[in-house]
Amino acid sequence: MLAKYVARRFLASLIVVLGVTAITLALMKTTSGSYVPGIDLNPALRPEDIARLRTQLGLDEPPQVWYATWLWNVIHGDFGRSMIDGSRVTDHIFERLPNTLELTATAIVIGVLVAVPLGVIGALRRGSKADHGLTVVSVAGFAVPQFWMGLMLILIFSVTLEQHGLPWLPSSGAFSAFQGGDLLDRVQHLILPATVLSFFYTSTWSRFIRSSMLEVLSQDYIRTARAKGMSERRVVYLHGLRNALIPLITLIGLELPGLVSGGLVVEVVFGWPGIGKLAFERALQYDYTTVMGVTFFATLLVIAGNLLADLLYGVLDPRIRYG
Amino acid sequence: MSRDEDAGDSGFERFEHFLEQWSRRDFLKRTGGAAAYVAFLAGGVEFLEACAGGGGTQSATPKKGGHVVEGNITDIRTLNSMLSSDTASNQVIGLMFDGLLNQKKNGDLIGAIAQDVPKPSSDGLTYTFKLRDNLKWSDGQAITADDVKFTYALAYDPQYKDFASPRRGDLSKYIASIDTPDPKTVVVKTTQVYAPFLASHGLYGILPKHVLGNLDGKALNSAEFNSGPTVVNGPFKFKSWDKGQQVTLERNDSYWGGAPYLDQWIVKVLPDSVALTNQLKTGELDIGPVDPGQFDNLKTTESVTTTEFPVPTFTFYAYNLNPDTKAGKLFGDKAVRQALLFALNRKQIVDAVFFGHGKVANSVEPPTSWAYKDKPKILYTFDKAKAESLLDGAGWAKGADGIRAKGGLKLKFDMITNAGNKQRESMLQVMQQSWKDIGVEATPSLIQFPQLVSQIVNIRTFDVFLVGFNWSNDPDEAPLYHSRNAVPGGFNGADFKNDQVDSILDQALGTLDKAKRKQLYEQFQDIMSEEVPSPVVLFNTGIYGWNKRVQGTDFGSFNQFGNRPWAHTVWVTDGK
Amino acid sequence: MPEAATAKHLTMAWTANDPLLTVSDLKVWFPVASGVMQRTVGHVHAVDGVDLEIRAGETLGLVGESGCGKSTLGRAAIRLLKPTGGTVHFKGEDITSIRGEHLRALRREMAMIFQDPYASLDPRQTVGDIIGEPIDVHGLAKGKERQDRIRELLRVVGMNPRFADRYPHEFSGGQRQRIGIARALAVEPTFIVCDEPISALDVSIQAQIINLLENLQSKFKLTYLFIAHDLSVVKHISNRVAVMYLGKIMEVAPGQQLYRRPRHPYTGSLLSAIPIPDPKVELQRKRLILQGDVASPVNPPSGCRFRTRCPRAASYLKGDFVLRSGRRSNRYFDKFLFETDPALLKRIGAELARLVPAETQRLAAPELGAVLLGGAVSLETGLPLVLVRKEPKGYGTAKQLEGRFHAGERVTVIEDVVTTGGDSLRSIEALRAAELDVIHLVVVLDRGEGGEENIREARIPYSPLFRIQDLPLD
Amino acid sequence: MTQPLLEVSDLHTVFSTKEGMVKAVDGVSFELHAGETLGIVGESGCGKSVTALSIMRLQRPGRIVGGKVMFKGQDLTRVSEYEMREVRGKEIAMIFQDPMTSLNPVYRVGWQVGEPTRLHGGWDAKKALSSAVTMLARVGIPSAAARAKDYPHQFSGGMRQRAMIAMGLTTTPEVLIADEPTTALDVTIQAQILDLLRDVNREFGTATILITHNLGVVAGMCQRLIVMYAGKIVEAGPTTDVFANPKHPYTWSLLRSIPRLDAERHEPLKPIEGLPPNLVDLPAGCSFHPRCVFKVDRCSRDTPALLQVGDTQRSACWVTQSGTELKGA
Repeated sequence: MLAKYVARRFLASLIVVLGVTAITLALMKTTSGSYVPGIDLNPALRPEDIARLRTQLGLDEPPQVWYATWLWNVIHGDFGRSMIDGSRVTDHIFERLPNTLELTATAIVIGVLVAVPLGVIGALRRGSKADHGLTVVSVAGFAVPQFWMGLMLILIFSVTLEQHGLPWLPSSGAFSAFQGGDLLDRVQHLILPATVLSFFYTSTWSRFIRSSMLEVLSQDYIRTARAKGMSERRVVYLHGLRNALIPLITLIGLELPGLVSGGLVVEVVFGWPGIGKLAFERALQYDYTTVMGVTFFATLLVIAGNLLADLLYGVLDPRIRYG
Repeated sequence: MSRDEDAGDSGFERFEHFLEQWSRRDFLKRTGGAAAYVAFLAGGVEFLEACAGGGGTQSATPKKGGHVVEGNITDIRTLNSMLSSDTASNQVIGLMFDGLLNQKKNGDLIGAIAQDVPKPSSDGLTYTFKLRDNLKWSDGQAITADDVKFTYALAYDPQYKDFASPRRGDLSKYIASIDTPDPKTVVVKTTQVYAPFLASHGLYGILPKHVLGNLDGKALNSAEFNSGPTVVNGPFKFKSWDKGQQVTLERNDSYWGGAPYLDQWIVKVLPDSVALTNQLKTGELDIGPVDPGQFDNLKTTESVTTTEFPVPTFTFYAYNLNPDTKAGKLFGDKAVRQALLFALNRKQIVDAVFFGHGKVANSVEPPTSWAYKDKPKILYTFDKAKAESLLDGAGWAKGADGIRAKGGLKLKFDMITNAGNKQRESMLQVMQQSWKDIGVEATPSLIQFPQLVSQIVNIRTFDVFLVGFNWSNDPDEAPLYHSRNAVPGGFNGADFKNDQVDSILDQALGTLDKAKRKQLYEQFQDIMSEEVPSPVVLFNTGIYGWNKRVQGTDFGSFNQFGNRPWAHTVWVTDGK
Repeated sequence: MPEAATAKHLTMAWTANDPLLTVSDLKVWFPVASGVMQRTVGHVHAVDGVDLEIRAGETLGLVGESGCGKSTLGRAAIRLLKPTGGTVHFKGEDITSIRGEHLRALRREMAMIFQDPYASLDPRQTVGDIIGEPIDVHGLAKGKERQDRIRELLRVVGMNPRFADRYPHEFSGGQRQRIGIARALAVEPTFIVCDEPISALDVSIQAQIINLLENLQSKFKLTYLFIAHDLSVVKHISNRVAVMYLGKIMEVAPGQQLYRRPRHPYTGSLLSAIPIPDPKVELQRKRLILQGDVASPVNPPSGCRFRTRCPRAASYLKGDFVLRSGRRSNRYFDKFLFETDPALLKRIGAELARLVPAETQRLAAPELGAVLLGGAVSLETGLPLVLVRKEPKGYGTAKQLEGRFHAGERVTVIEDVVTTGGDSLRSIEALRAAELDVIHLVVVLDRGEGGEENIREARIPYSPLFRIQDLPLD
Repeated sequence: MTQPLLEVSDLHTVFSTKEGMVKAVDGVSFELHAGETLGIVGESGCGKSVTALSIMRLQRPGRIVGGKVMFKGQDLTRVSEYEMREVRGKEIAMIFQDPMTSLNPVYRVGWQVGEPTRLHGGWDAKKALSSAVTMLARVGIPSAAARAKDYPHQFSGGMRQRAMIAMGLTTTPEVLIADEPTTALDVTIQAQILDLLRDVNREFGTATILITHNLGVVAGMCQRLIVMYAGKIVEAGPTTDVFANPKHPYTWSLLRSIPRLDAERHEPLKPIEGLPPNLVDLPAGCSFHPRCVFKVDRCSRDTPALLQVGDTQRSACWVTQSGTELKGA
């Protein structure tokens, strides 16, 4: 039953993947003009060079032909090569993926660990100072742009601290350039970007948990639980929280595409060598193949994320069954 | 002069472009930038001069060991010298691969694996390179003339036509044959006399035939070697490449110039110039290019030394001279072109937009060029009255709306540049204001970089565009100004066609007589100062900063990114 | 009430003596979609073959538990829903699939009052707008005339005409229901479907609305289909009551008769379940408590829909075995099986004929006896058996075997449900004593009670299955 | 009379709303004796549910502002929250109107039914579950051991209400408060549940407070009856007496306004005119007087107390207290 469900979802997803990649290509095509990726204002380049490159890259074909070719190759497992550097798109993706996973997973874990207690406190002490404080933090999380917060953290924790001779945190990259890469070093590099990213998650999710918790606490079964004579703590955490968490799963599932895009700003600001940064840079360089590859991959992740959320939903909420 | 340098500007642009999408610089400009500007006006010039002297080696005794971390703000694309066309890649490749020749910071060519810069044969068609003795690849194999021939064959031999070298166009045009009479001699025959040949094509890193020789063109495109060269001939060997983050290199003990002092040279990719500057301050970086906007940020840091030097880069705007366009009808009038340049306060642009890091341009040749003429026929110092009288004299009279017109044609046009480049955006604003003052209505508009490129090389419906251009050491400027490059795909987007200029440029390329060339190019600069089809606003400068523990660097106009004949003599005082 | 021209068009062949509304074999199925592609995997058989007549001027009550399809039936009857199958005739005209202007004209003849007076009124409209909307839609009045109509309607439902400018939230539930009724009356309909009009109201208010509806009916000669789950209310207001269960009508009867003599076990159970607000009565009532829950309308039980909960079906075979006679009184059965469905009788007869050996000369049926004997001759004529109802007189003795048998006749014994087989053995014994040759036994077996073993002991060939699949026995 | 099991005296519970203070329970007093079933009848908003919740001290966000709830010698309105928890679910159990939402959707039924014994008896999970299964079987859940592993959504409405009852009974409480236990159920299921409650009362001897708006349900279930209107008790007495001879006009009118299934003839109903009162803005005097067909002048001035009227009943009505019989016009 489940396998069938997954399979059906997968088929439906294919349509989504096709749509998204086609739109991506169309967007790039309409904004790129006659620009040839990798071509810069370079006096050594002559018109015939550009023409040759266009042909080599297949850019003189109509977009639909290019797309069909690309799709055909993808179906055969070939995502093609970057138009900028000629290396395999899949290599690019899989080289960057661990970094992105490291950052996003950390941020999500921190986000959940912080957001859940905050949201519960906000719901239980609705209208209190703590609740108002939480609201302010949440609004800040929405309002403060990630890049700004990132820069501020860099300014404070890298530059200023260092200037005062205090212990400071590295501001870019996933590990130290020289003799870096051990666990402690990586963790040090992870702190700032993960903080920014998880702050964003926390502010969204804590708010969400709060309202979800409030709704759950007004449910009849909570009254039933109280009528059984259990402590408020037990009521909240045993009977309330699990129900309140169910919708959060969807939200987190929807963040999975953040593996590619959600952390983009953070990746760019902190020079984190992840997929988001790759996609962003390559999009600006009109590296069609890489962008299409990443898009394809990202779309798959979105779908996988949704599916995973649905399945998790089923684990947490016995009312959901797949058929 | 090296042609593999010439994509440098665009790398820089890229960084500007993508970075500024996030308008973080906007923010910085508003906060730090404004303060820095004020500080600069209050006496930055003196400071600038005080800083500019650095760059020489110290007299202390070099020590072996240690490492440097060099920063860059553009990602590295490839490590194959014959595939690379961008600064960031060339910078790393240059540390691993030597070419036949190398370049001093003033642009003079010197021998690298070739003993010397060869004298061309009397007919100007043959160059005979003698390789040094005891040249060895890092795996112990001898470097021979076959390696050189193999490397160049990749870009001119039809056998390798599938190999996506950006140099194929030029090399296949100019190279007639390469012979290797003995393992230490390379004889290159060119198809025609081509003056920039050595400067443009003599510096490519030589690739090991014994590693790559059995691959065909297609396979070479995707060889593992391109992202992890196993064998090198330069001062540093490849160790690892963490994509998107850094390339780690280590000492090549068998380097012909002597083993480098440093154990490791790491090139790290940073998000932007702000991060780069910050890391220079924190010591996470040892070396890195400094953005003019960040210069003041760095000057308070005691541990960092900077040097500033002219670079073969300029920023120019171009008029659309195509007589079939409306703009062409305006700009076809030389008086208009000249008047507009007179009306532009370029000193103000250099100071306000580039924080003083740049030089008002008098010529179309960059000052780094040996053919540079500082005072060509017409000097366009800011002179509003002159501009107005020129226009008045040409019959462009101010209308009721304050805009000049002639024969029903209003002196009114659009200006484009790439969105996201704050410096250029500001420049357009200054231009708009300056020209408004003389009764010309110029409207700035911003488009995406690829569209700007398309406008310049293909579409050409613009009125005026503003962009930067990066040159090699050779004074040839045919790409921008020769009429044959006015065809679609060429860079002569202004559609400048001048028979005299064409003839001078052709002659200058066709002779190896440097004195004659210099004289021709001076003539060229005079004509251009009169014609001003696409006036150069300013010559940019480069700034490099490094931690004081780093010794033995010698950054300059042509040793900025790629060519660093001194790389193996860099050392660190603390040995770390 | 004045008749519009369009309404006259609808009344051509119909005379006031005919049923106002006739529903025949009406089916309304809703697709059950599943999965991402929302493929239809089944249907909710909300209404599954209903025959009903509503006479002009009467109130037909429709009761049933939640989910039985009564609201759907109500909506389909006035074409707010398109039926999946069957026909609806209104004033003699087939309105099952009319559309467009025709349907719009019909809308003037019919109206609906909804259950939830909170949800069915647009909170942003004034009361006047709400009532005025159908007037506008049908272009019945304009300007001052329209205002007068609205005020008149409010007065008719017992509200202050000045309330026309107020908003629904300013009113209590009962008042809102009055507004809803006024809106329904605005088109001057002849037929109104009242869908649970009082169940959302406070107890003390319900009577107000019931009385209002009754008054309006006599005043405007309205015909009601009154849908509710509360049988007391339905019985009070209705002339006749239809009892619905799982998409089918179980029984239709005048309210009083339904209460006194329910003909269907479900009706009986329903009546028994409804508490009577009188402790004296209540404490002495015999309760007939149904077990279990209503089956799923997606996959309704074969045979009688009610069989899964029927106290009388409890001892019978599950699944396909549907034919049964009463060990106890089975009037409901008689009525519904033998009087209302001759087609079914034919099928049963045909099935019997197939199972009975050709050499049988007569049929004997100790249990079905009363039912079967009259038609038992059919084998000789080769015609299907025609079953004639006769009251059974007792249990399990040969005394029941009426009719004239001759010694030596070859007889097949038919018995409806065999539990232990004891009755059958006794019957056979008696028949043999009468020197009849019992050559075959046709039995419907009850599972697991050992009946089959006992029958085997009689050493007579038997057909153990009386298999009539999926008989629509309700 | 024996000592009552539960004695509510002069209970006041208020809610703050935007429109003002609502006296949801306004001076309610009654007794519950061991083993009896007491009905509390009234329309929505009359305060019957809040009364029940106040006994359990689950009336939040309302506040108990006066009165006592004496249970086993202690005043439940004053005991600590900790002590109250020991009463809830252990000595007084409560079941609610909507069985669809009263069970936690994410836990198995058996787990939830066994929870009170884990909480109060300190039983381990296994023991609690086996007691839950026993109790589920006891309340008529077929194959209880298997069904205990089901989640609430796999139960029908009737089964959920059975499970709720089972949950209340696991700790063998002395009082069971059933707040509209059948309102959300179909009549045939209602009959099942009422039957079950009768059984429970008989077998466990659990005193039951049955809150409902359905007079028929009370008639068949309760020995004694309380009628509430606008936060107050307007009439109380043995069920048979109240039905036979109501001593408050509200009760009297209510009984005449509802159709009876066993009515022999079609007689027009006699509705109570007017609307139920707004609790924020109650009429002066007797809250029922604007709708009352028997009202006298005094009714709109003074609020009547709940006093003995006749042998067995108490009523809060100036008319009946003055000896007037209620007779229909």
